[in-house]
Amino acid sequence: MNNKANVVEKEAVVIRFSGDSGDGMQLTGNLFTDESALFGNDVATFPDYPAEIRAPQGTVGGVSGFQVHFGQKKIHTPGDYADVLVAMNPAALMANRRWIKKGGTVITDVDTFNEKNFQKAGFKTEDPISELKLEDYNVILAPISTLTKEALKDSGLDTKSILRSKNMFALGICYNLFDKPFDNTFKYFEKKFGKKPQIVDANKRVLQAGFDYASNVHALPSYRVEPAQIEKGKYRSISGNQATAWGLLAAAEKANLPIFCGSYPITPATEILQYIADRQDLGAKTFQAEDEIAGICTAIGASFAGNFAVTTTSGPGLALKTEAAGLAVITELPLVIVNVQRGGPSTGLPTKTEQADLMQALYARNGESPLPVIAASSPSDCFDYAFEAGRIALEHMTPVILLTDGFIANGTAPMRIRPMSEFPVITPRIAKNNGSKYLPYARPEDGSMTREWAIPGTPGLEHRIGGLEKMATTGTVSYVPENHQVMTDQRQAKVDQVIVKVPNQEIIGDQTGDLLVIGWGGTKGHLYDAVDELRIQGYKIGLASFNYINPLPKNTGDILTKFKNVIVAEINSGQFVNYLRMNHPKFDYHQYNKVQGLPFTVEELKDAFRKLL
Amino acid sequence: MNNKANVVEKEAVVIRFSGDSGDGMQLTGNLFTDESALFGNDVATFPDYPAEIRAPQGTVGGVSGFQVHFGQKKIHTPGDYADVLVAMNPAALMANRRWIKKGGTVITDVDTFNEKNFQKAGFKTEDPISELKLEDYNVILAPISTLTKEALKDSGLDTKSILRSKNMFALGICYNLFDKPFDNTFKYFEKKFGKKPQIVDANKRVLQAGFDYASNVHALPSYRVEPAQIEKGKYRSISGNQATAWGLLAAAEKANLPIFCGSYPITPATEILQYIADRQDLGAKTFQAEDEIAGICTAIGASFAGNFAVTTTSGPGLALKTEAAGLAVITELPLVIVNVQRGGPSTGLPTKTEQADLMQALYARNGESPLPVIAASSPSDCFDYAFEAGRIALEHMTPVILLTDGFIANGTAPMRIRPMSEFPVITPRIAKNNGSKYLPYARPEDGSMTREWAIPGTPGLEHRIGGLEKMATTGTVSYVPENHQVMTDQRQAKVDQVIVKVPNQEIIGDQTGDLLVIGWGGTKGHLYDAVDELRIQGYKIGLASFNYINPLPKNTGDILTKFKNVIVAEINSGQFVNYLRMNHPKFDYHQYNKVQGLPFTVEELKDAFRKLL
Amino acid sequence: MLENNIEVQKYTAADFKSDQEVRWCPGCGDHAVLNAVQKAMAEIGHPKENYAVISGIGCSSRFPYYMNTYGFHGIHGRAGAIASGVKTANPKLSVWQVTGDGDALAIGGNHFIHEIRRNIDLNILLFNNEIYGLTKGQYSPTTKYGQKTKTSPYGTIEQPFKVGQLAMGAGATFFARALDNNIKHATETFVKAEAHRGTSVIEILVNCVIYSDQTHAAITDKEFKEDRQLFLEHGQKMIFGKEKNKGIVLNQGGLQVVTIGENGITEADILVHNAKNQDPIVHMMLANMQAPEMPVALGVIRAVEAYTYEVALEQKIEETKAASKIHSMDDLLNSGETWVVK
Amino acid sequence: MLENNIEVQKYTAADFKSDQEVRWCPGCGDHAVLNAVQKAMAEIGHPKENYAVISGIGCSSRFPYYMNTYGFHGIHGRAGAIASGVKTANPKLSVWQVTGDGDALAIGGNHFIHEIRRNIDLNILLFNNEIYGLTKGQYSPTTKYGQKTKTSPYGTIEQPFKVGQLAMGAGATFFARALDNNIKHATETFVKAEAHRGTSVIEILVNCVIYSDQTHAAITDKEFKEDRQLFLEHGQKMIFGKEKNKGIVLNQGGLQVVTIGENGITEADILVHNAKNQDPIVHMMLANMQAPEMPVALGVIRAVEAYTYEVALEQKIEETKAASKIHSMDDLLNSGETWVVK
Ligand SMILES: Cc1ncc(C[n+]2csc(CCOP(=O)(O)OP(=O)(O)O)c2C)c(N)n1
Ligand SMILES: Cc1ncc(C[n+]2csc(CCOP(=O)(O)OP(=O)(O)O)c2C)c(N)n1
Ligand code: SF4
Ligand code: SF4
Ligand SMILES: [Mg+2]
Ligand SMILES: [Mg+2]
Repeated sequence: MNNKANVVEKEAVVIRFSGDSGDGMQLTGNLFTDESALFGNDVATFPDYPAEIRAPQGTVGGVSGFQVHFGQKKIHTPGDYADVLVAMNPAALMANRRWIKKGGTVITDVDTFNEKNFQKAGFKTEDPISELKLEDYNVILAPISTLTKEALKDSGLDTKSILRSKNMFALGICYNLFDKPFDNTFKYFEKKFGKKPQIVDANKRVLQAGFDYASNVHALPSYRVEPAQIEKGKYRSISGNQATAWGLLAAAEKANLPIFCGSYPITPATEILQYIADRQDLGAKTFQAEDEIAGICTAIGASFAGNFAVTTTSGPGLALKTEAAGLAVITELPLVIVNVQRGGPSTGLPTKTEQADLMQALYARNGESPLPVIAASSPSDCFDYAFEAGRIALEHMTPVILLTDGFIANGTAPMRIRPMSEFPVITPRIAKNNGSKYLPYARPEDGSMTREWAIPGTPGLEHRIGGLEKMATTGTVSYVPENHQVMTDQRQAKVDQVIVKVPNQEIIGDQTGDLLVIGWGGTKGHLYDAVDELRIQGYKIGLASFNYINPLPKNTGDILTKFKNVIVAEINSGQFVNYLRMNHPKFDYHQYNKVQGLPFTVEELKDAFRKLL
Repeated sequence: MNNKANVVEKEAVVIRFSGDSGDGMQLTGNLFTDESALFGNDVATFPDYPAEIRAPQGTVGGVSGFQVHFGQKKIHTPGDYADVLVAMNPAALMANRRWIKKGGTVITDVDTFNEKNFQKAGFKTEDPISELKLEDYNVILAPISTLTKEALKDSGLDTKSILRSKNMFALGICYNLFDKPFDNTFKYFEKKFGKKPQIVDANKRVLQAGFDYASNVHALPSYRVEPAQIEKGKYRSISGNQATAWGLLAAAEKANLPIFCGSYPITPATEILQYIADRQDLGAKTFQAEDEIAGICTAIGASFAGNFAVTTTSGPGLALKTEAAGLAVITELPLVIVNVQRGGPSTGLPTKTEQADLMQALYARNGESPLPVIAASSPSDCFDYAFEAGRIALEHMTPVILLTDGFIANGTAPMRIRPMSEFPVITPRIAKNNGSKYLPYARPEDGSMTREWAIPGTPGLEHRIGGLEKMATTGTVSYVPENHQVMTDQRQAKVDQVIVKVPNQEIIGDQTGDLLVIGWGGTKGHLYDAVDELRIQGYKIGLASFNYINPLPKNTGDILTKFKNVIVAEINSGQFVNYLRMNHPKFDYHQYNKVQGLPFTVEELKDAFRKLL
Repeated sequence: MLENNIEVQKYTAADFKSDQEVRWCPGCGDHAVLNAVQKAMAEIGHPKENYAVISGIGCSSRFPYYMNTYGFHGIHGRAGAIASGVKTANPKLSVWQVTGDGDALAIGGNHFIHEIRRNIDLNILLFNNEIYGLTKGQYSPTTKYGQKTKTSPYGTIEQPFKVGQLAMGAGATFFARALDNNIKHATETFVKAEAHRGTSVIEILVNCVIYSDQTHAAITDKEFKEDRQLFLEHGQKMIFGKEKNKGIVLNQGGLQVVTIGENGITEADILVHNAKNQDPIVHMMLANMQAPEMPVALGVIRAVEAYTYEVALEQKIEETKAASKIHSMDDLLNSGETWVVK
Repeated sequence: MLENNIEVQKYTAADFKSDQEVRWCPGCGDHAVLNAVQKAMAEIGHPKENYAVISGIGCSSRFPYYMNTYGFHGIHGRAGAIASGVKTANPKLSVWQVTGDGDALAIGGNHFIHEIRRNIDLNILLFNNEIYGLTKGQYSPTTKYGQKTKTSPYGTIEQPFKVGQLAMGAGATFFARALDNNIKHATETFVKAEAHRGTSVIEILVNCVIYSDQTHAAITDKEFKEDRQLFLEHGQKMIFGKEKNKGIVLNQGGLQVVTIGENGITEADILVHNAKNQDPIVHMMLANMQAPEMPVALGVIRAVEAYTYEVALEQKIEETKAASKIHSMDDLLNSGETWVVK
């Protein structure tokens, strides 16, 4: 507990930790996040790495950041602007200048203020504060390096090792600032460096020194953010990529099938493959293929062979998979294709986020080649939509594209742990040898259009499938013109049938009114906050954030009629809005689009929406 | 000249030659076509091969057909139904039963009527005429084999060789039927078999025998189709694929650049590569790549290196090229991508036609990745649109997708030969070393947005480009958010600028009225005939057949206002209509769609249109 | 896992014929190979439902339709990747990849070298007719230098791959060669390929009567075939020729043809074939022998033991399972850092 | 066409440095290679505007940005195809392909074997750090068996490619090996690669300090590097070792290390390197030598003459032009069957 007099209560706070790639900012941020979550706050975080593996020290390109948003209310985004910026060097100041909340607090290591560092960071003067016009901000020039050295002067560690722990000094300051306990952080030191008590001790001492320093600096404000009213239960922190991987593993478990993941690494999707590869203990097979084509083709082979098959990638990789995706469509094999969207076109901005692969997901196949497309909208619901993608693929015998994006894939948020018994059982329609001839493309009478899956190795169900057009029911190759129409229509009807289990699109906020905001996928958090804040201001506004794209929920046309205006906001030049124009042409749509490799900010959204209110 | 009494004048006639793959039907059809063209008829033809290289003899799968439509009016399609069907065996009868015009003439070789052949062809009885309900047709059971043998009994040839010329007997019958000279056919024999006078003589004799036979069969009608009123000039017959290849060669010549074609064979696009490969005499370089990806990537390399680069493919191949197409978009290099559409999805119906790659052409790239898309609409205008694709690519520094389809690619029609001086000069914007620093992504002041092309080997213009987002003007790699927006918008604006030289969309027929028929690409001929015939019946109907898809012609919105109803007819499930809904959302569109691997028939179109009249 | 030994079940080749009409050209070499495969599968005797035949696109790739087994006619070039997925996912299957010289070595070249490198237990039947048959006669990566084809009207300017050398360059543990006009030998070779654990590459020289007729005539022509075909058997001397008096010796300059009884050469001098030598160098020399200077090596050229990918993977999984505390999704979700909100 | 001989123009390495900040990790082996290439280009002395540097995607593939030449940073795996297009379209350029073990051998494997087969005159600089650097540490097709990486948390189960064997399997006319920590030798090797007409594959063993640090230590470690590095020179004996007393001999069992002065071995017994031998067998043996049992071969292992693709193509075009009556589109349009409508 700090010993400040005036503790200010806050609903929610954004801290951004930033420093050189080597400064340990990701760890610092994670530790702070864990303490906040344990304390009972709701949290959301976002890491912001440099594009280079190790960009030159001290430069803006080399700055690594970690933003955490925590509150006593429900937190939907990692926050637009930081209440507190921790900047370990001038470059970190420079890199984050635009992301500090007006009048916010900046804590920086004044010991790094020297000519060389100013120059590397691109400052023209030796006065970064006025150069960045931070005079009206609460800037704390803390001698972090000096005090870290001071704290460890008797530790017996060399200077390099000592300085490596200066991030803990900064963390100590922050714990003080927000009046947080730090038992968990101490436990982490013990667990992590258990074998090196010297290091455990050093970290503890530096952290405590930072905490104490802050107690004595009266310029430092003191805040308190009470625990949030969030659903009771056991929680864990999860990133979107991890949640996607685990959601897929969960689907395999509930379908009682082995999982096979054929993938090729690509930013920002690689971690999904890695998280699945970690799970050999659950019997997961990962096949790191020679390229994306082999990734999807091995998965198609595995699907034919009876596994729950998935392939994971990002935009350029999806481009390479489209021919084979068509093969999965025509053979009607279950397959989940995960596409973590990043900035395009081409290699584009590989480490940045974007929503510009929607058209690619929907239409990038030759011929009439429909497949279901769904999108996740937060780090934790990646679990649910990955599971759902698996369910749809397996129950409808179809490839499914699941879209996430760099923003939710890399961001983390708490996820409530639900027992697997709460999830629905997935029931693939596996063919049995019941004596009568197996007809691979027979459609059942229940109207679902789903063909039966005959697993190689099953006696009596030997059959051949392939990429040529096939005769309805029997599946033999057919060039008969009318049959091609029949099969084209059946493939479409099968995808349309997915709608049966798709929930109605929910409207958040006002159910009728002046403006319906439409979004899809990873923008949900920002859209939510913008709509929520405008409603508090008295506007009649609702939000429909879509997760089901193809097919669209049944009530889509309905909800469009309920508002005077409709605006579709996307991180692209207008793909979903065009898709709506195709499917619901009777309506007028406004658009708000941004293609900057960044998520929306709540402020810009509010500005845009207000124009229509 | 035949010696029949009642010669009936006809505006236009459709003949379909059909027989076993080995029966020489393609040659027969071509010879007939050449005679018709020389005589002054307008013509259009379409070959119809079996999917297999050599399907089993005598079976329906092994039937090879060649349809020719010739007339004294302008001919727009190879015709829906045949006035005359030549069927060399029962399988040919069976295969073409649906394509005979009600009450038409069927000439068949009665010598092939035996149990074995009936069975192979799938007849259930030994009476094919009643089984196929051809009683009301004018069926000529000609003893073609017997009479061929008879004609050559003294020729010294063996039976196998003799029977090989029975197609000439059938051809002779047809010449008689249409009162055609056959000097050219005789010349062909002399040229082709010059070194084997025995064969020349045999062919002539059989042809004459067929002709004479027909003179004596009074059941055979006799028609005359006068020369057509077509534009004066020198003509040649050309297929769509040949015209595409030659149009590209022409663009290279008019741009004064070497052509480089990097492709991988794929039905039905392979011939384009072959026609370009034939032209080493014009300096054309073809690179038969290891796959489609290498096809486009070698072309991109060639484009970077300063050649006029093209790559040619069909749907599944286009799928493989989409990642690299995005590279061409972001590097802003000129490149023509030809996609000859075939039946999909996946391998689908490789030898059949379809228009279902439109969405793929428009959107199958990751990120916001716009490029111009144009489509050819007849075998001969493939030349013009291939040329135009080259012009746009080179003058606007962009990849361009040219869409054709299996129907126009394989079909042939006469093309008027225009001297190359009548074609516009193509002016690529090639950078010169004028002393100032070369800025690869600088945009000129003329508003065209086209960057300059610096050819490697030019001193002083050394520069680097690539697939990462680039700083406006300088082209260096940039992660700056606002710059990404700027470049995204510039790439779009550049494609939009193509519109400056795009002609207004023409309406054929009534300029205002009750129904506007919209089509695009290879359906133009059928749509034309349907609209024309309905107009003759007094309906107020117009046709807009689009060749420019992205960007759409400037007046597109305009013309939509001029009719009470609009219907979009496509050989897919509705792709262009959706594209129109996106771009011109204020209108209501009806649709007519067919996905059978076949072109439209004029009849079905008329039926569909009449419902809205 | 499949056992190495031949099973007892009794099949005849006819049991492996599907009800689909075979649609290759009359005279196409593929017919004979189909025959040989059906015979081999009957002889091997795995339960029919355990065979999976996976192909790409090409004339040869129509193969699965004619087999009364599980079959998958994939997309062009991807037979290797699809087959790799099938075997890895379901190791109990006996997986046969059917592919052409274009399918495997042009568009599918990458999957080909990688499946070999991984040593997945597949039988790759590579139908080498030195042409793209299905697309009607363009040159392929094995077409002979200078050949005129539809896309090389003035003759090709590309050196063909040597299939064996490429496969062994990629690390092949098994390489064999067979001919379409020797069904008996082809059948035997396929049986041996199946017995090998790992990727078995079998180059089958097939004749395309339409677009590359007689391309293998230098080897198969009746007149001199006995002098140009060397049938290798592990542990046997490399003797061939009409009079069975020719042999291969290995000296500093490489492999050489000698005549027994001439220049003091006796049978004892002739090289004994060791297909099991881990070092691929001699196998490459054998695979590279070209007619007419040398006989062409047929049969199993290389068959060495090594870990197969799918077995290694299953073993890792067993080990990891045994060592881990996580056995279900519930375990996983509750592992590591968690906290409770009350 | 580029002439084989070194031109007179005077450049220094600095002339080849671009104005872009080099963004590899401090200590990354790529820095040294950049240096060596800049030196080599200066030494070769072609006019600067005639160099084109083409890469794929990967840490190493950022290379073109740092070169003050024409440069193209392509897409992942396609460097070979793009470079093939550049050279075929514009043969006067000196084309350098820069690629990683992932870029060239995983996703780009097919282009790699085909450019080699075609023998297009390119210099392929293959940066082999046995890892995917840019995507932060997954195993690559050259990662050692059993290695733990981000995607093989329990160790890989894949055999790595042997780069030289694969390249020669595909028909390479030139193969060399260089080290990131020997700039002088690397520079010399690059100059020799440029002098070779045809596809020159140079495997450069580079260190990724972040994700596969020390992966080449068995070769480069100061302590024993002299005993494990064999610098080959055409026409020179294969002698190496701290004391320059070790050598390579070739006998029935293949290559073997011997010590001069022991067991009666004299210098005369040591193998003389013949890089120009058309037969690749000995070159493969050399390329496959692995430490610690054998020294690792460095320098030019193979350099044989053969037709290059782009030259053959230009020749065919000249021949065809000379033989044809068609010299323009007008000629073409009016050729063959035509008719006149009046
Ligand atoms: C993506 C794609 N590219 C190209 C093709 C066209 N194609 C089909 S088979 C084939 C080559 C066949 O040659 P090969 O594999 O040698 O088989 P063969 O017909 O000779 O047995 C080609 C180019 C295709 N179907 N798909
Ligand atoms: C189509 C596509 N797939 C995957 C990636 C992701 N990716 C970029 S570089 C790379 C591997 C890099 O390894 P390597 O070629 O060895 O280069 P290094 O970074 O080690 O120098 C991968 C998988 C990509 N950019 N594009
Ligand atoms: S074209 Fe050639 S390969 Fe194809 S079926 Fe006919 S003979 Fe066989
Ligand atoms: S990650 Fe490795 S390969 Fe990439 S720049 Fe750093 S050291 Fe070099
Ligand atoms: Mg072939
Ligand atoms: Mg690497």
